[in-house]
Amino acid sequence: MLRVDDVHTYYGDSHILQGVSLEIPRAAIVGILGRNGAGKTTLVRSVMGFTPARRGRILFDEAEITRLRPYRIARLGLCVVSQGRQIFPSLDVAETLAVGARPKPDGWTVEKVYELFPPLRARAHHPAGRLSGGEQQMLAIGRSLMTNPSLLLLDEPTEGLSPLYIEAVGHVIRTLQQSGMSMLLVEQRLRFALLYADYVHIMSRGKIVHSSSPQELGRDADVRARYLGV
Amino acid sequence: MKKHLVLALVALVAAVVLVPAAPAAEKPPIKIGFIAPKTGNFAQFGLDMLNGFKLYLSEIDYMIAGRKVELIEEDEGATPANAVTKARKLIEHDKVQLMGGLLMAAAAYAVAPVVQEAGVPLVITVAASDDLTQRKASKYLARVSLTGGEHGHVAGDYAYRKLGWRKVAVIAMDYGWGHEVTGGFQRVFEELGGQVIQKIWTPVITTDFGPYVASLKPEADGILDVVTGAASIRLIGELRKAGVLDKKKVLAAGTATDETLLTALGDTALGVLTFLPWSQALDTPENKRFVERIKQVTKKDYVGFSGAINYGAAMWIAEAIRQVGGDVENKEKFFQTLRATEIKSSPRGPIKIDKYGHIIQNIYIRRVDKVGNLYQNTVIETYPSVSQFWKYNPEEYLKQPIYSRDNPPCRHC
Amino acid sequence: MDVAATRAPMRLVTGLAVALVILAGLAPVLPSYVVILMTEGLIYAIAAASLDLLLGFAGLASLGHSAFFAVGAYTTAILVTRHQASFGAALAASIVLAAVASAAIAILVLRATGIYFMMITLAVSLCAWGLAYRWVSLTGGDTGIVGIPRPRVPWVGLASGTLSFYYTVLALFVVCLALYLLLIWSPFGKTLVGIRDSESRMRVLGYNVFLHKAVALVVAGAFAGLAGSLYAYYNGFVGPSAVDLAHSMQFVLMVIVGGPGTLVGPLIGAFAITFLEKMVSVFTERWVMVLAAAYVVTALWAPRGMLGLLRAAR
Amino acid sequence: MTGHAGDGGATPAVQCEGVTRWFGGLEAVSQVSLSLAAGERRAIIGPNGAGKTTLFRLISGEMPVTAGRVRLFGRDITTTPCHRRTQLGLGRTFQITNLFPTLSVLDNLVLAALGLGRTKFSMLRPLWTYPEPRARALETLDTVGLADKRDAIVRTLSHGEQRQIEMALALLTCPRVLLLDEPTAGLSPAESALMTRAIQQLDRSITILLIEHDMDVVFDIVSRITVLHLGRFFAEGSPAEVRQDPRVQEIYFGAGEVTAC
Amino acid sequence: MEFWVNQTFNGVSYAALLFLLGGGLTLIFGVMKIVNIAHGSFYLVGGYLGVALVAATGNFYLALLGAALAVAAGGVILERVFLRAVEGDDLRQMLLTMGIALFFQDACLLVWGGDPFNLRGPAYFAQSVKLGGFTFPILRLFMIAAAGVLFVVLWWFQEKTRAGAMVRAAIDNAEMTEALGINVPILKMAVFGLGAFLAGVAGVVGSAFMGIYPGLDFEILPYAFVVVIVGGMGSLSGAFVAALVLGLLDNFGKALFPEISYFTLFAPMAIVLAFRPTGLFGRA
Repeated sequence: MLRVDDVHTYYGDSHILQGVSLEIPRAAIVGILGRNGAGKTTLVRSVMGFTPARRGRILFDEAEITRLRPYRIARLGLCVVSQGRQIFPSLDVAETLAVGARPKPDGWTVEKVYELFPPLRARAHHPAGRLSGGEQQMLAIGRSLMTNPSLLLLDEPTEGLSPLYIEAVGHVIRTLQQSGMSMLLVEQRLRFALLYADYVHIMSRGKIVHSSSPQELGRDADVRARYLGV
Repeated sequence: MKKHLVLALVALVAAVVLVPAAPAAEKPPIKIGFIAPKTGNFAQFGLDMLNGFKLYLSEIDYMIAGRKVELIEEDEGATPANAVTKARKLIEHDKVQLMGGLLMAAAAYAVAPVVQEAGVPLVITVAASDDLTQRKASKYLARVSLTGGEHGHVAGDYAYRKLGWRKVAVIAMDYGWGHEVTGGFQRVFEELGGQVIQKIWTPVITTDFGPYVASLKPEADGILDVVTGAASIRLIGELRKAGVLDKKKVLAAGTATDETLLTALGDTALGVLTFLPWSQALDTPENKRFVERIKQVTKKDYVGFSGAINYGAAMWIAEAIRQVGGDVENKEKFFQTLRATEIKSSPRGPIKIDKYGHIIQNIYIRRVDKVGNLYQNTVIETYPSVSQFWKYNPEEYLKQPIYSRDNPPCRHC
Repeated sequence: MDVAATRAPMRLVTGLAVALVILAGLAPVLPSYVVILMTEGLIYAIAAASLDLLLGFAGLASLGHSAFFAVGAYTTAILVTRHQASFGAALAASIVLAAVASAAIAILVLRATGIYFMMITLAVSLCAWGLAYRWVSLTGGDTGIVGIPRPRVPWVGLASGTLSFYYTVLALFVVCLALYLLLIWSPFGKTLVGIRDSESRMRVLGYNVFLHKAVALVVAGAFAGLAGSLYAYYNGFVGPSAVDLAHSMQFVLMVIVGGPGTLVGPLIGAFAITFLEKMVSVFTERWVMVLAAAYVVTALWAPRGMLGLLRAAR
Repeated sequence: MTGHAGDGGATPAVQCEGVTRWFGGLEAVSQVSLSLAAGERRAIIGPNGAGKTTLFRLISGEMPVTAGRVRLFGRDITTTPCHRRTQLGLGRTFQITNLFPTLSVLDNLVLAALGLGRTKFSMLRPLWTYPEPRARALETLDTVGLADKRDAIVRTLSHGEQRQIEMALALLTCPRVLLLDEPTAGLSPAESALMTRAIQQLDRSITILLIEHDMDVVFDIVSRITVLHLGRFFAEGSPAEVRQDPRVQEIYFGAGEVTAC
Repeated sequence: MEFWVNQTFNGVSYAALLFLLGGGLTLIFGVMKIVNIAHGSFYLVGGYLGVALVAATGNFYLALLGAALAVAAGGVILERVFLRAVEGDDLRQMLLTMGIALFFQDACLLVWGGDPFNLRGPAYFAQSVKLGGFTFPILRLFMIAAAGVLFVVLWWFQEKTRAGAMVRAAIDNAEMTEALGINVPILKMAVFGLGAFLAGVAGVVGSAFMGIYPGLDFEILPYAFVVVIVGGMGSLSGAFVAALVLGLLDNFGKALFPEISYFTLFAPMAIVLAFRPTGLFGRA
């Protein structure tokens, strides 16, 4: 579904991604683990087109998207749930869900999002900026679902959430996967990633340094210690 | 980097040195520098000035007393500082024998000392500030345009004697021209027995005259309006809309209904009275001929005041050069002749110069009328040969401070 | 003393010295109008470089710089025409008063940052213009103050007023340039760059960021006052146009066109814009178009200003 | 380092009393009280969004408190501006690297070395003629092992190197109390170990308050841990106690397993 | 009584003009974060085109629409060809828009000459209505109506339509908005065009009110800035309130204390900014 092929990305002069390659099969969840500054978010930004790769190629459904503008990439069926949620404070919940909606037969609707996240329904006409952290995260995911993506990039979706909400997010991820959606799951919480990902990569200093099934990584204390400090 | 700098400098030097390549004639041309705005807010005034000035020169084929005349035009833009720089260029680089032009009073004040120091005759063809030829008069300066004070005097006399006003409200722009016209008006009007009961000073950039018009005192017999340029359109429009023009007469400083504004003013200005040393509708052979000729140049129905007075200025300068037989190099003689030169008939009438360097000329009272499809400033009264000192003794007049916001003070406000 | 650290500055000083020698040596053989414009260029260069201390170094894009320039100009005009002040006294008073004015304004404007700083300084500039226009007894209103004689500085063997004044300005320019260089190399100069890069870090390092910015405004204001004083002498008069928004914009444009944060860039920018306006207008009525094109071209193709372009070309 | 010895056991180095901070309607830090003895090394932990960094900003004075008081060695500094607190001996590093990106490494350090002196207002002498701040900067540069990078522009350095400079800048302000906001964030295990050792080896008189996710780092450095959760004080104790506390495990580690990376 | 009614009415109508001037600029500010110095030029070109179109068609409303659309089209082209190239660099944007402004200033002088024009509206613009003993000029009523209608339409568009939500989203976070598949580059172009459209409307209405002449572009620019800054950048409601407050303040200031006419607009701006550096309704 998504192929990232030897991607190099720079911020100004600094070389952040130094040759990253990975693939996401259809309806699979691929986890990316790594410390702060390893380049996880930059990878997401490169895929989404915010910070286009300077070298290498990114293919989505066999079409090259390396240097497309983000909105073109989004319209092909990618969407991102950014780190820090990036809520629009000037919009209320209903508006946030509607603003980027790209309806599809049998696709996501506002109603379905409310079913998935009941607290949002009660808050439909509250400004998004006044929601709690967990509600904002639901809204961020809901907003992305409304574009009916086939691939969702989740950048630390559990950051700053209480255990209850973390569990809810996990549940949502599972539901989405069952509906056939592919996901790139960037996480700092090892346990969370191991629980939901079908395959995991560990990044360090802009490179993928380890790739395995979550079970293998769960067994490999050495790798965990070396790259994740666990 | 240094190489680039040097190259750039060399290129600049070459450009300046090569341009005024003078033809090697036995008698070099007479160089006249002319400073007028060709860009910025006042560009059209400047272009009109040049049109008028050059029209006369072209009528005499740029030849005076057997010498070619070379006119060097410089753009003062919208800032007086530019005028100074350009004046220095004309003096030091082009070595002009006479300098003309200057629209804004500030530019004229700024340029005068520079020209004076260089001993080059300066003929101001528009800038109107009183003191240029009064308390700050300088030896090499002559002015063939107008002053605010002289116009105010005429208006004060006319308002009291002919219009029968006794109480007047003034709305005037808050700068030299406004202060001086108002001051002159107030002095003559109040000496005759009238009262100025209100003076409203409006900033030069005023987008909305509504608040001022609404606060005009209703007991005034008439309104003196000293607002010029595009702002005049707003003020007169506002006076019309607020109904003031239907109830009262408005006497306005001439350029408030300058011919170049008449289209924009349209019907709103009908009946407004103004005072100025010229009108396009002035019915003399010289003027009719001038109007016809300048229309061929500008291709417009309306001829601006600044074009007309600059045509006259060129006539007068040329006459002086003729009288010295083209010997402009003899500065003192040339300048004395210049000041002594008289013209019996120009588009605006006769021209002569008083001993302070200012023009003595007719001032006309005009009324905005519509004749056919066109508007005009119909001349309804002529004040002949008006001096900048009105009927006062010049020495005593000059002992008083210049007209300003509070001089004369508003005793009846 | 760190020898390595002095290498780049020494190169810069050498380069500037060569440029100054050229500026000084060429003047007598150049047409006088070019010398006149070079004088103006030098005055604007002092002002533009002072703005660069704020805009390029401390990251404070001020649209109100002409206010301090004008304080200097009016101070000189008033002292010279009404109190027969000497050149030195007028200069000193202009510098001091401009500095005092900046200190007062600093308190008002320094809470705002970024675009809001630009806008509040714009408001200051507009109010200053209103003051210059309205406070007639002090400023002479719209006609301003005229009749400021050129300072009499006896330069050996120089008869021409133009040339003599040019060397006077050049000498003061050299002094300013030296002070500017010392300033940007000094500890204080570095603190300004630090503030531009990260105010929050500067605070936790123990810097009173507000005070440093205020001092920068005062210093820049003092230099602008000096330039304003010279401007008064140069033109022989001062009017409200010295304070208007266009003038403030012009300083900012000089800095941007030359290259902000470089000190040398604004000097080039000042010369470039002065000559573009006053030299091109001798040849074509459409000089405004030429200036417009120059701005657009610089904005599009010289992201770091003319100095950046020159550096890239090397 | 010229850190003062502790002012005796009686006066706490840092004392927060009911410190509270509102952002609009959101209570980011609520009624937090804590007290650090001079020379104590304490960690603050808690999940993201617990208010740790906000608390740091309130202590350092980057942000005013909505309510409560902050004391430094007994002195009430609640309304003291940030830069004055630094002069009183409060140093701080940032979680997200906060350096002077367009300046060289040496200039970064020199700026830090100048912060507390009078020299910073000097305008008429080039910086390179001042031997003292330069010497201090170079000395610190040596200790963090970046001497060969001194003329590199900071923007071009690697993340690890920038974290080291982050630390060096704080140390150059001669702090008696040091607030370290995730000093090992994004470092490799080897770099992280180096950083941990460097912190361990700091003058014992420096009081340290540390935000850190890496539990190994925390255990190596501190003797006590304060846990924040949703802006509130949650628990406090020795590392072992906190690790055993099931409530802490519940909120922080997720159920059961230590997973912080 | 008459004084207060008249002056309030004048103030409100002046506020209408200020809102027309500043409304477009605040939209551009909010979405594009640029100091658009060419905004006054849009006004100027709009005014001149309006004059030309009234002369050609004889219909004021046709001219209003035509001129505003033409200016909007010009704005769109400028955004696409020039401004996009300097995105995110406010100093270069300033330099660029200054260049554009100078170009239009000179081009207008070249095309229309320097004589002032007065845009001739329908005949009833010159008349007044009498209501309860007070006289209200119809032109001023029209200005109030135009500003009121435009504000309501824009407010409705921004607050109640999906496109408006997109604009607000882009003001809040352009990157995230684009990640939702919204074509932010086109959105910016459209908003710039809308801003230019409003400036064009202001130019035509303004020219009917106060005439048009060279240099007006830079004369009105500070007024537009004042409205935007006091109201808070990007806030339409802020611009509306700011225009109203400033219009009344300026009007009563001038009527009651003509001595301080020079400061009635800009001193409030400086004071507001000194205490609320992001304007009345602005967010940092």
